Amino acid sequence: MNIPEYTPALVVAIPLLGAFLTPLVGRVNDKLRNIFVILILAINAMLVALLSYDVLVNGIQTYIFGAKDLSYPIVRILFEVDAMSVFMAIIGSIVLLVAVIYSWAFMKENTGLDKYYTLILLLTAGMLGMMLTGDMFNFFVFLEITSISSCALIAFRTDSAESIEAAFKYIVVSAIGALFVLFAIALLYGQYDALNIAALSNAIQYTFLDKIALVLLIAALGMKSGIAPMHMWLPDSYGKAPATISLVLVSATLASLYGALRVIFTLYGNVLSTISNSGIPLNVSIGWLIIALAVVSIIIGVIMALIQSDFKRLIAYGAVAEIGYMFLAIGTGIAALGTQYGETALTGGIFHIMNDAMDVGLLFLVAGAIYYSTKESSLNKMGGFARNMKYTTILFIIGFLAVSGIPPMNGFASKLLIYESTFMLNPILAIIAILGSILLLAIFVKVFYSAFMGPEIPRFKNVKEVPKSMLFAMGIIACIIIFFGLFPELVITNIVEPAKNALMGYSGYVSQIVGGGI
Amino acid sequence: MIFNIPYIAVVALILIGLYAIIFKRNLIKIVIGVTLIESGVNLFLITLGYRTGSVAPIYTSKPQGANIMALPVPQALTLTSIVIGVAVLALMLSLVIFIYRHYGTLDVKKVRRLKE
Amino acid sequence: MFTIETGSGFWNPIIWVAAMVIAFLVTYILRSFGNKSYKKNTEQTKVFLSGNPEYQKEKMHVKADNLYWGFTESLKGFYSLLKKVHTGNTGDYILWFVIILAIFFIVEVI
Amino acid sequence: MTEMSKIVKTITAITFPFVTIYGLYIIMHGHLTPGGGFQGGAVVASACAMILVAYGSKWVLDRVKEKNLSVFESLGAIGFIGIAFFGLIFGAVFFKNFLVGSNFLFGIIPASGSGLADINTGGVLPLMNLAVGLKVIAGLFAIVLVMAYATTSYKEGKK
Repeated sequence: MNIPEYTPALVVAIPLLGAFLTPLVGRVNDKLRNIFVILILAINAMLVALLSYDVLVNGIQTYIFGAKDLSYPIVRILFEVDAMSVFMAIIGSIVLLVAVIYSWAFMKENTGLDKYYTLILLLTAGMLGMMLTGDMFNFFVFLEITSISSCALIAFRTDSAESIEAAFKYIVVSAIGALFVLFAIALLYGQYDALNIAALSNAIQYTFLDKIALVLLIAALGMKSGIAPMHMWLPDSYGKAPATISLVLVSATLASLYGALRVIFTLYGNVLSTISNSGIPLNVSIGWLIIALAVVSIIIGVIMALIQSDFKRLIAYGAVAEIGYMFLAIGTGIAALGTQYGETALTGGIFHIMNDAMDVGLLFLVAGAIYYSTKESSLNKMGGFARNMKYTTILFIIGFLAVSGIPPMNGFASKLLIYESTFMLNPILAIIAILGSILLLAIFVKVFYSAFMGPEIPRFKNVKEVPKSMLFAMGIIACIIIFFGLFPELVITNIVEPAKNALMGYSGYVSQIVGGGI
Repeated sequence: MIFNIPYIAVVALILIGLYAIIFKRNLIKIVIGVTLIESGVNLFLITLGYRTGSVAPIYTSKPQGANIMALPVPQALTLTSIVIGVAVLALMLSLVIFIYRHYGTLDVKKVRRLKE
Repeated sequence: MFTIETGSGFWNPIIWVAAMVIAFLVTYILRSFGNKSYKKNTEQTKVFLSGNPEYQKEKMHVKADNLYWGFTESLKGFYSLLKKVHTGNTGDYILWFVIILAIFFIVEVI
Repeated sequence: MTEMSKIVKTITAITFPFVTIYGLYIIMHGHLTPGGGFQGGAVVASACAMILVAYGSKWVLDRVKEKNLSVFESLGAIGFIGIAFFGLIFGAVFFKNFLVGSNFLFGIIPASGSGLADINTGGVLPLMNLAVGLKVIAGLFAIVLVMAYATTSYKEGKK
């Protein structure tokens, strides 16, 4: 059996198989189940690495389900994997592997862990499926799998009223979002008789119905990726889920962002630069709309984060601001399509997707570590943890420096690209972005002071450092952050640039399927 | 005109569902609103695949006496969507049960400890 | 390998790290010129609050909500508006979605 | 849920086998007629829900454990994914319908044109329908059971 040929299918199929085997393994032994889940995700990460190598060296990979006959690829369900997809898949697989390693000690005291691990593996399958699929309806199905499993995971601590409330809000929001995505898919299907992204992109005319479909898709996927003012579910659910789930949710949210990118750049790539709407080119109007929302996100995110007293809710508002940065860069890339700085903006935005997943994820893990040691989540009651939790403190410093874009962490490398390119489009945008970064730094200095510095509080005298497995998991992310910070060029040329080129060059994606490329 | 009635129903269902979610205060009614939107989208999908005078697409080729068969793909899509809808509905209802247990109320204005 | 070209400039973390190391060395050398009369576990290390008695340890720590008081105070109007917007009501979350949908609809379609 | 009157119980006991068999029929003929694993499973699960309503959740919970249902649920899912993996092993493509044309289990290719349906067709589709049916029966029954249990335990807690 030639493994590389099957990797696109196996990346999704193996977590799915693992998910359904987990309850059976869990009946044998708890430890065996944990090892089993880590093993499954490690295999998955290796497959993703193999797939990425394949895609980056040999170009777009397609995998058609159910038949060897390739005469009608358009009507088949297929996975089409380009550099952008593998870029997202790399983020997802790293984050999930870290999350399960961290869960070993972190979730030990909880019951019902069979279901927890099953849901995590289902979430993996859904998330990676969203990133790899080449079919709109398939995208919807994976979107729903991701939403349902992450909702169940947010509500995992059923004894806490707030997490149930957060899960209810999350499921309502994501159900509505996904239904509007389906509605848009139906509009496209009704006109062009195809569900395949490449075939749709080839056929798209930008009729009246296409406009409605575009609006619905951008708004719904924007809500799923938490752009302001549709961000309100995000602090609720990030703040109240267990820390590992917050980490995974960040990348699940980024999968929706990937969906939005795929829709704008590939599905509507054909008409994006050619059609103009009452004098204004399409890319400019869409780009400026996204920039407007992104600026609102940055402002609301940092301003609201400043007054939060719950540790994880504060980080979640920080995550809203980070999502604003990504959309700011993407919006600039769309509005300045075809120019040099537009491409720089897109590079920065895509690089920032990965940095955001790592930085915000590390901060969530630190918050989880503090919760694990002290059972305390309110910042007002914390203080002096640096005396007992040295390693956690160092990891927190790395995380907050990275999130606020202080050199030499990875956050700076991507934010620098964003500042420079937005400055070329409009200096005010760059000023807002820099101000947002400064406020983010101020916010996390506040957290650092109130949680880690200060005199030793008698109540926390016997606080212990977290177990080694949790430190190891956080250490992996911290190493990635520092590595990306010190070798940004290496990462940009090897992963980010191909992803950007894959987004810009939609015709390659289309001709792979439509022009008889297979 | 008569052929547009399903589409009018689709729009009406989606709007009624959005109305229920936005303006109703009972959590159960919000859940009903979500299912109404889902029904609207499903109806839209199924309407897309129907052609006047067609028969159900269960034959290998069209039977004698029938002109055309309905398109089976939207029906498959609708079915998938219904299955997902059932999962979402079950999840939402069980969360509502839990909310009622914790808060003692189903009023959405009182179920908001998470704000700001 | 290290340098990013941003179009109008460049960024090299290695130069930055080297500069930081030099700055650290300079600070360390300056620090070694400092006063050497400091001794641990003597009267010197005691907290001195203008002769007033020291508070309890827990009360000495500034709480997170009290930090940046001036900032939040000066932006009070903005904050009250933002707090009003964040109702925590499930219906309002969807209402914002509909509003954004309407804005997109007006800009793109009409 | 508390149990209902004797009349309801008797009628439920009589109709339960018919509803179940109808559901199983829908599952088995999924590749020939409208319906399939999910629909048939939902019919069978609704029969189970009928039992639950008529006999009360306590009576059912004494006989059926939710934990065992979840085992059946994962068995169904594993069956589905397993068949897809068999496609990879025997037919070199994931989800390959490797039984079609083999004249073995469900392996006959039906004659073209309208006529009487032959159940011995469809390749892996009937097997997948069975797996999905198993999963849906167990899953939906577990959902209904847990919800019924949740409502009763709340009332007991209030007393």
